[in-house]
Amino acid sequence: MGYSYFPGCTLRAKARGFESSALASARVLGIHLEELANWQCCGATFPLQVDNSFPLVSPARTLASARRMGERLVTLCSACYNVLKRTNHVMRTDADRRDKVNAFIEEDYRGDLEVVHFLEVLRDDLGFDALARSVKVPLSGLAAAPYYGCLLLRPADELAFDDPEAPHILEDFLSALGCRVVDHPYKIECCGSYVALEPGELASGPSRMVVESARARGARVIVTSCPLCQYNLDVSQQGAHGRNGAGVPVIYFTQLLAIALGLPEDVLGFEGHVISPGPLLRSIGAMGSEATA
Amino acid sequence: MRTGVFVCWCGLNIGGVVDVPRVVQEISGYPGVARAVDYRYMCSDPGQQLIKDTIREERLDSVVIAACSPGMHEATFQTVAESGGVNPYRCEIANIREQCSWPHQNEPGKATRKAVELIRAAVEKVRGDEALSALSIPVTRRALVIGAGIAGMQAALDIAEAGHEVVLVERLPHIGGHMAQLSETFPTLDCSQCILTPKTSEVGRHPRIRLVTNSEVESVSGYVGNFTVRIRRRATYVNWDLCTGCGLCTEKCPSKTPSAFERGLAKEPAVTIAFPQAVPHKPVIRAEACRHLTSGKCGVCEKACPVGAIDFEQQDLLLEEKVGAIVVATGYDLHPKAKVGEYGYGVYPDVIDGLEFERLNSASGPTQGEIRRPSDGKVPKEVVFIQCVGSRDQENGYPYCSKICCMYTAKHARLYKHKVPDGQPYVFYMDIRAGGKGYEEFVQEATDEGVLYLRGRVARVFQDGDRLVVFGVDTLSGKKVEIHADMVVLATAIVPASGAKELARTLKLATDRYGFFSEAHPKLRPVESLTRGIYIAGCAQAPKDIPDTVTQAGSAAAKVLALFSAERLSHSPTVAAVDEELCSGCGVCVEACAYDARTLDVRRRVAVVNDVLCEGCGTCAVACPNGATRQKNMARSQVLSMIDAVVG
Amino acid sequence: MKDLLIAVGQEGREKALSRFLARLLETGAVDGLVVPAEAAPGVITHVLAKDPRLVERSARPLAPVMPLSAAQVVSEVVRTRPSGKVAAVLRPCEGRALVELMKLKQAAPENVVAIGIDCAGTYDPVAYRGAGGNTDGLELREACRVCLNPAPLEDALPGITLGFIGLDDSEGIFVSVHDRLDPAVAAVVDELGLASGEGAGRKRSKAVQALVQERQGAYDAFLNISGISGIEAFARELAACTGCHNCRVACPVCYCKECVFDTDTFEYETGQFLRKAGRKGALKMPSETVLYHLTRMNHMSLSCVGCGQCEQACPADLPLFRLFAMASRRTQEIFGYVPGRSLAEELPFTTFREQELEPR
Amino acid sequence: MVSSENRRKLLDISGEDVTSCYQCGKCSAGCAMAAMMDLLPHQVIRLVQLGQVEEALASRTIWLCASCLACSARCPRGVSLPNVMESLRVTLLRLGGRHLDPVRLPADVLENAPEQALVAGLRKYT
Repeated sequence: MGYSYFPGCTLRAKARGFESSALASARVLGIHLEELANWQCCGATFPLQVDNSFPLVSPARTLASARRMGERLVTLCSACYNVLKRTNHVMRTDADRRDKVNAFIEEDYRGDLEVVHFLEVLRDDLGFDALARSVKVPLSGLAAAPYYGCLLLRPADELAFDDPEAPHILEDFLSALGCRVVDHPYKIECCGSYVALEPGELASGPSRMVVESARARGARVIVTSCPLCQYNLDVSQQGAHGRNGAGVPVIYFTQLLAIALGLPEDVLGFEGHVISPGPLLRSIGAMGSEATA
Repeated sequence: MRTGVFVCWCGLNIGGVVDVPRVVQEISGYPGVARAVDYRYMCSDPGQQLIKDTIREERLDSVVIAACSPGMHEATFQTVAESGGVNPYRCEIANIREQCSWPHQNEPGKATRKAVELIRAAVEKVRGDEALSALSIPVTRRALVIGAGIAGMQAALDIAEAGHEVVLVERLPHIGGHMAQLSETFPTLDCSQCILTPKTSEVGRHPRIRLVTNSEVESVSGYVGNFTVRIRRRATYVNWDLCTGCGLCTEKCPSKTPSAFERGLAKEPAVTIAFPQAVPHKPVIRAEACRHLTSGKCGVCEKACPVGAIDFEQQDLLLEEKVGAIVVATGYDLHPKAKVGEYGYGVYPDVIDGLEFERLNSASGPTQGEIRRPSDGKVPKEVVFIQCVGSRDQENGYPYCSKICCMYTAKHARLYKHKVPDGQPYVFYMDIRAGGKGYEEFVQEATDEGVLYLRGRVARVFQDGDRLVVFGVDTLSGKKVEIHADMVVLATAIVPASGAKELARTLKLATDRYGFFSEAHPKLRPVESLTRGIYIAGCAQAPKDIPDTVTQAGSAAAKVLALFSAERLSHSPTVAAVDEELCSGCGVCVEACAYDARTLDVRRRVAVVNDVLCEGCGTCAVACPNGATRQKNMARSQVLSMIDAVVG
Repeated sequence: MKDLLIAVGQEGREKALSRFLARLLETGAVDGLVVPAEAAPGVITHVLAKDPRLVERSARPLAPVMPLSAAQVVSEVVRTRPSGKVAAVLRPCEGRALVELMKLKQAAPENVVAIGIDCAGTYDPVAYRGAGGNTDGLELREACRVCLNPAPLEDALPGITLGFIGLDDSEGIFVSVHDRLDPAVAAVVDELGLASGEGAGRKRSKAVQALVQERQGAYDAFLNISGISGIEAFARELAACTGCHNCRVACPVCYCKECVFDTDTFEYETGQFLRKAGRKGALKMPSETVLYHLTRMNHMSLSCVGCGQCEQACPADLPLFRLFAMASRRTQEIFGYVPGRSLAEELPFTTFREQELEPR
Repeated sequence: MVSSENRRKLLDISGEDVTSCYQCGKCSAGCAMAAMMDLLPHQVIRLVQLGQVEEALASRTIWLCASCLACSARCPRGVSLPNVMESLRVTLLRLGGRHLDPVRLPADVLENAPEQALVAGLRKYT
């Protein structure tokens, strides 16, 4: 299984563990991810102005160069997935904007690339059954709450990722790893996103609701695929539950995957968490006691 | 050839744009025109008199009326021509309103020229018109009513009472439709069964109503006055002639599955009579639930039956009926559960729809009329009612208003309050549409009784422990509202009954984009379909409440009775005809005909027209390569001279 | 499909074919055979043969002229329901035209055993006759030079296909037997004990493909250079039309018992003629010749098989084949319709599909 | 003052014709940020319908919208509210102002927030 692969900025900086755990897992699973040459930032948010196509330039350039490498481009980060897939939709369906953007990047790209999320690769190409068979360290007993946020699900007609009101791909994934899935109603609610930059911790309200809804239902870990969700949910627990206190760690789905595949702990990259996942994972025997946390 | 041309001003509709006197002047000299006159309103009594007088004075043999669309007044003017002594099929209409003055109102000069050309073409056409006489067809004075809900029953009773036989076909084993499921009815809160059972039992015992339940119409052929209908009566596996309706079989049956009549809120045996007042009061075996029919085992009912009525070998029965008119009253269904994900409809047991709430309320329902929620049987203390679920939602449902939800939600909230006085009903609404006798007062009483109305839609419903969290809004206060409820009742959209699309195909009836049957005219012919002899009643046409349904059903019956009042019907003679000398028998016309009015005589190798099925649309004449088919009074030579008259 | 091979001896290909055809009559597998025959040197005509000896002697299944489309001949013989079974030797264009006529109920399929045969192209029959049946120095007709169907469409009718394109006499004649071929006829073929023709079949297919590819360019160029566009140009091309209606008589898919142009529809009164003349200053006589061709095009372009018989029949040498090819290519493309491809394929104008006119 | 011209200006930016909104409030009912907003989303849309854009522009709501699309996903009238919110933000930003000064971001945010947050935030706020 070969794909071109777009890491995105955050995975090369604050969310290194997301990428390292994913790449290591992909290798073990026989999924070949070939990094795009000369990729650039997708812009982190899809532009909602129709009178300005400039913000589409960067993602469109990425798509055009990915198209030269193959037919499918894989992303890990929810935001990159959202921006690239929506841009691709514009390039496929909106002739005016397509021409404008193509003229600027000197390409003739027509949206004939398929942007897929790594979760979709695991589900559709590898198969969750096959994934379950590859598990070396079953995470049985780990009560894990999936958290989708917005960027994977909406707009549903463009992304067609999962049922926008009742998604289940993360649940199926977690089940395959042997987790006990904790369903909770806030899994599709927004974490506050970039409002995190606003002074006064405005985004922490929604994030706290998400964490609380998972925690109250017995979740011991929250699983996401978005660095910004990870940050917002994690930071919202500062103080109240305290560092290493009763908080619920928020981790990337690929980190759980790497653990379940029995990969060395140095690929996990659990640095910089407010609520460290280490103690929890050690307590269930999923991580050795010397691991860095 | 002496043609009179009558140009109508239609007040300012035509006269305000077209220079009528000039038109009259120009057309006066056209070959064959004996006289041209204008009048302010040609359709008025004096206008009609003018036509008749002119026919006599000028000894006219044909007339051209330049006025509005023939759809509007062709019949009027044909009658006038006939009473003046001109064959009605030598009366032609030049449409100088819809096709001239209206679309060209900013170009009066050109409009005037076009009016002249249109009239010239009509004069050319009338020149070639034959004097025809209407075709006469016999009428079978017997009606078919499809669907035995309140609409179908009412129509059947009205027709039968007037002395004609009715075949009443119902898909379910019993009659009564959705009304049989309702607990009380608005705005009077009288018991639905109490007002329904007099009707069902009257239908059941009426000597002129042939009740065919557990059956569906499979095919329809023929035409107004002369339909042949094939009906499939599905096997009931119970010989109803022997069955006494004692109910022993249903008591003994060990296979219990969810009941459709109870909307899945209760289970019923595989051999069942849906509800105590059911007519006919005879059980059917639901094959998919029956152990004997699925696995060959069991057979308890057969042993229990004291009269030996159980018949596992029973087969479907095909019946053929001849009828003269058809009333379609197939009713409605509710918006499918799978489509309202954000409310957890179909996922959370305590999120139910309006009909489920009716069953909870009903004395014969699963809770004997006590309001107990499905999940755990507890009496809910906080109940949220949500209106417009799927209705007025072009993006995720249907853009139309389902019309009855405002009223039945008010009824639900009030009934709940009556039964659970310390409970709190909330109603999320967008607008309250309570136009109807006593309706607004009914809704006002709901608020008086403590129902809290919140103006806004709900975004999400989710389960939290044993409660349901409702994310709503009250747009009047501008506040987001969160309610922790014990039960949520959705007023889901009314959609056409399942199978309506297939029936429409069988009957060759048009449906609107949602699948409701289309009426011939939304205002003036609301119960007629576009096919003569087929009428529509009740929710098959659009969502409506019981009074409107009964009214429309009566109206459909009246139309049927009007049709039956004559021995024979007349049919327009302007149909297609085949010149057998020219016909090559290629059959292209047979394929082209939308009305099944053409067949191929294989032996003589020529096409044949069934006059009474022919609607005179002309498609066959166009499809026929060499003019072997011609349209009476629309011959090729007529068309060519009409074209010449326009371009020349 | 079963692929076989008829060996060709000293007597040559045409005789080998004739013997094969005669065999069908001899065994009584069919009641008659429609085949070209030589009436006099250079004079070819279709015959409905009953006597196998006559077939062996004078049948010319490979005659390089087509005075009349066999489709018309067959239609005349088998218009009514079965009362006899007729085999017919059909060039690809003739076979395709026959399928169209069958759709229009002008020939009963159950009466026909189609014997499709590869076509090397045909010459103008008058010139051929003039040369006494000698083709030296003659040029194939234009329709044949750009023909994209030199081989029969084997699936169209359940018959036999005889092929020789790409095969020389020493290799024999390729025979393909349809799975649903009439059992009586199939039995005759079985009795002959023919060798397998798989190798020859492959060779022939390749040769057919190459030939079509070669002609595709010629065909496109032919349509492009014509450059006829718009009603004026169209009328100009047809200006020399004398209104003889020979094209209609020669057209294999023009099937009306009596043409609308022969009916009183176009019998104008003198006054009408004068009015028409008055409108334009002068009226070309005979009148309505352009309308006649447009009407024929309207009726027939979907079924047009490109045989060029219209042009061959025209005494005024109008470029009718070219005009019809231009129109029919467009209309047939719109509906994705290939005339004569299959009996099951409905005529586009007898069916309605919601998206049928949307660009594909 | 009611102004249709203001409404049309926003339409050019957002591509969203808000006239179809019938104020059912489903957007507000499901908005995760509503608790912090001074105007609920449907009220902002109402102001835009009326062309009373000044009031909408002065509202905190437009900066609190996180473009999560929960509203537009469920809107019965197909209005993309996030586009409208963006058009309001852009109206102010294109005047040269910025809502957020990067250099004044708290140190812990600059240190810990993922790059995605900074890029997205600066795109929306400057």
